[in-house]
Amino acid sequence: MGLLDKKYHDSNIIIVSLESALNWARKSSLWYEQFGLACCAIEMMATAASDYDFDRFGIIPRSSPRQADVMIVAGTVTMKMASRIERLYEQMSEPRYVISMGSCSNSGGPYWEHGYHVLKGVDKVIPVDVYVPGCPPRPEALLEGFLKLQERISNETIIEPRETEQESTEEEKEPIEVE
Amino acid sequence: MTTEEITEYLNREYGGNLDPTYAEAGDSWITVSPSVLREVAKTLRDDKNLQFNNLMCLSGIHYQKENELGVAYHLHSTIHDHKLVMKVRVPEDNPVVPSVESLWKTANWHEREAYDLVGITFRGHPGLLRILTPQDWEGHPLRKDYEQQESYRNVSTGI
Amino acid sequence: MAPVTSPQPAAIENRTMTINMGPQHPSTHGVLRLEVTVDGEVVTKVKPDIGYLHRCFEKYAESLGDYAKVVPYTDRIDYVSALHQEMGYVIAVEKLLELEVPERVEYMRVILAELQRIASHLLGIGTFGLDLGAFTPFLYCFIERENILRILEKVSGARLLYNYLCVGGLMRDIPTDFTSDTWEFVTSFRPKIKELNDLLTTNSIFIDRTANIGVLPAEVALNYSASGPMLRGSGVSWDLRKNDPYSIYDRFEFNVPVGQGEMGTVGDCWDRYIVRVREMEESLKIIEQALDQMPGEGDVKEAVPRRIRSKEGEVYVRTETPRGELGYYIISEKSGPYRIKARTPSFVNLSILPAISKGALVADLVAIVGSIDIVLGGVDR
Amino acid sequence: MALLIFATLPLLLIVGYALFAIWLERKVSAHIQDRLGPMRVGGWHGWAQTIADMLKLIQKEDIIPTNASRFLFKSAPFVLFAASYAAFSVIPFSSAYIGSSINIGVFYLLAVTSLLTLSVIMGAWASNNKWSLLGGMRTAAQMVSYEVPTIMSVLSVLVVAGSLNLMTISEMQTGNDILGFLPNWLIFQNPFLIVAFIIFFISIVAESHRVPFDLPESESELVAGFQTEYSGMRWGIFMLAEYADMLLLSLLGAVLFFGGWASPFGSYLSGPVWGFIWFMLKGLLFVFVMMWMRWTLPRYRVDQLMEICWTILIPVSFINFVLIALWEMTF
Repeated sequence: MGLLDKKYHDSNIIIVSLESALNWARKSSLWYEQFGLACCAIEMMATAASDYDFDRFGIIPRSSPRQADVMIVAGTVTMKMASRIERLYEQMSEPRYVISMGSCSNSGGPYWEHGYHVLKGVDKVIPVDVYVPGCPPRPEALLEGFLKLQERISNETIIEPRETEQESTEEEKEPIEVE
Repeated sequence: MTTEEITEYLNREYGGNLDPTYAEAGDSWITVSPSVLREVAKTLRDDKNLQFNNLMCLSGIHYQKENELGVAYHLHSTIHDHKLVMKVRVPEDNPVVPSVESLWKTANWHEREAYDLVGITFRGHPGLLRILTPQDWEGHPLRKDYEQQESYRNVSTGI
Repeated sequence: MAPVTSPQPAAIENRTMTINMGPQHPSTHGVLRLEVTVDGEVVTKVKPDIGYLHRCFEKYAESLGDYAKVVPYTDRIDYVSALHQEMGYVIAVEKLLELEVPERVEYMRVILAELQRIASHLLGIGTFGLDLGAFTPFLYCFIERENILRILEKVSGARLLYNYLCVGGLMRDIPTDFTSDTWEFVTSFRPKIKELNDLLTTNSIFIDRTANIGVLPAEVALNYSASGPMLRGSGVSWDLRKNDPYSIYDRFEFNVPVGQGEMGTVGDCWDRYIVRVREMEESLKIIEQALDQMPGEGDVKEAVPRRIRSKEGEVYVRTETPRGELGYYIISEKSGPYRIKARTPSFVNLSILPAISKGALVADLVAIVGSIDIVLGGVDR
Repeated sequence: MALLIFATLPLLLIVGYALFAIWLERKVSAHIQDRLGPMRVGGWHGWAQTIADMLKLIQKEDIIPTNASRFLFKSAPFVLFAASYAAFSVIPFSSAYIGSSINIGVFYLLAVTSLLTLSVIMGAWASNNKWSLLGGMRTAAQMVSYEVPTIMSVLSVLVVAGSLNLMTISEMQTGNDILGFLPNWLIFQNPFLIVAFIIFFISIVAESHRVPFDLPESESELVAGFQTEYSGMRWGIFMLAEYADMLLLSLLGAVLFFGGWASPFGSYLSGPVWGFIWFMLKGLLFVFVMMWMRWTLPRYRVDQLMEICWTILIPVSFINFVLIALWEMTF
């Protein structure tokens, strides 16, 4: 995954400023994947349209998953669609982020009880970075979700965790390997 | 023509013994046995005084108490501007209904949907496959005794 | 590549290619999947695969056990024209329960429905343009749509899924400045239709792309039970608001625009498109008349039953949504709804696609799907 | 060393221009659509937007599909960029700067830009993706066809100018002599060259695949056309090259029809620096018109595109060529 492959041990001033520059670039140009699932997709389109204008934040749609950074899961994910979402996520190139938009993709939303064909939350198939609640969320809410994602990206680091932390993570991994 | 007049007309012209059913509220309907369904449907479509050229809706129904499955046909004629509700009922253990796809093309997807959700088999349908749920889905969801499968392709359907 | 005729046919292998369009594709309007067999770029076979948005509406409707609880779920059937879905449903239940609705409520419903129709057509036209590569008209449509949504939001509190109509009336009283807001919109919207016509309707590239494409003859349309702009585009004057009036549509004067084949053949994509544009003008007429006639006073919750006492019986009620005939088939028992089937226009109209797209190019297929104007929520429910 | 600086100057110019043009395109499209466009990144009107985009693209994962033809897949973007970069070497940026003032400049330029087709097909074929393949097929057909009217209209200019060297062509267009006030630009020298220019402009729009001829990457039909499988910086290079190509063809148009670096006011404001500014302004004007078209018009269908080329543009350009030749012989 490009430059992010390399992790640095020490954090000197060059690496820190490089890190902030890279984070700035990633968070300033979040291209989302142009695909909608259900009602929320209409609100997503409205957010991209003139009144709310995603482009102000440098957010533009790309229709090929290869070139997208963010996947907005906008709407109800059904069992039939779940494997497709998974595949789309796999087709995206790292670093990739997922915004789960609306109650349906957060948790099944209004379809959690009798919805035999509805996946109860997209986080069962792909990891989610930001959840935006609402049914459907207003465009402002989706923008807020993007701002939260930007916040999250600016906290990412290319500095390797200290050795002690590394050990502890390895310890945590062990039981998984045993299973 | 009203349902009553249509029934009368059919009985008079074609010697049937159809009888409209009335409920406490709403529309009345005629019930046809599956063996003559196709004939009746063809008559309804082609008879000069009836000309039901528009199949508005076709729905599968599960009658749990009677252990029966049913199909309701909502017909409409844009030429004479009259409507008719026709029903057919089949036992749950052998739910075979003749297809009307060759008469009204719109029935194609409706019948697939009824097969998918209620589990009625339509004889003579050109490609009776599931339409809304995946092909390897278990059960027919709109049956009253439907039990949701626990997982589909290793993804849990529960919460 | 067109099939090659060569002196030695055996030497050339002519194979078709299957492409999988969707469920994630920019122009399938959601999660429609088309299995397209192409010979070069010529489509030889299309197989729509739907169900990627099957949200079990019918199961919900019968499991909830109460007529009032179903309304929010009807919204989500066809989320672009949510008010029409609600309206069809409440009219069906009112017919079943034999409820009389106050005048003011009827007028309000009609005005809202027509506003929603304009909003929905704007979206349909905009995305149709987008499918053909015209990005700007799409955003112009969205600007106008936002103006409508602002009115609807003031009334109901929601932008997209309103849950505003209820059996016997409306959920909340009408805001005082509703009439003035709507008048303002109506007057400001007329010139915008002209702008849209200049940008898209009379654009020669647009006409080249849509005229004579995806021709749907009237008899085929009827046999497939097509409805709405799809049927009217084929030259059949059939509008449930005129031919089988529900609510109070018989009190208004408006025309039913039909496709006349001005740019090509009757029933092509351009005809379906222009029917939508002209319908927006007719909707404006209805709104104006309704605003003039609407009684100023009255309780909108007058006829709302405190508890719905269900009756035994069944009804099939159809209403004219922006996409065509929406039918609700309700089988009712004493305890509540037993079976509710929604016959959505998108589902039926989409089933025509294989019949009209044979021999088209891949680019035409996109135009045809766009001109049908489906909403996947409506197709899959 | 001096040679190296001389050679890298256009590179810096192209990259700088591409970054600016992408930003401009987003701003232009936004203002056409009643929006604002990038506003946040970098402060003033989102000026740093494309820099952030590029910096992000460098960080992205470089995916090469398993079934792709690895060598072709990897090299396609570079061939594309190399082709447009190499073509810049014969463009006279100002009276004092030209990469290589060869005698067959126009011929060289047209030959090198043909490589663009090759690289697009390479990328499309190597991706092993059906959408890419369809996009590649469309591109090949489109670019080969539209090369004919382009060359015919360029040839018309050459008949009038009498030289293949772009620097010579630019030099002969200085001064304001036509009707006493019009600059000596070729488009004013022969009335039929106006027709030639229209044909040329339509053809270069098609060659740089912009709307209404953007079929190779038509988003609503072919997802992203031949670029569908590309990610990260490889895709970024495609994008840079696309904008570079646009500028290249616009600059060629400026040289052939609008006097290159010649000032519109005769000797007023005409030094080498001013020459460069005039030249870029002329080129950017065409680029702006292309952007304007992109955000206004729908897209043609593939067969209609071919029809326009073979039944309208090519016959007209041939007739026009004959008429220009007659005009030149008569006057």
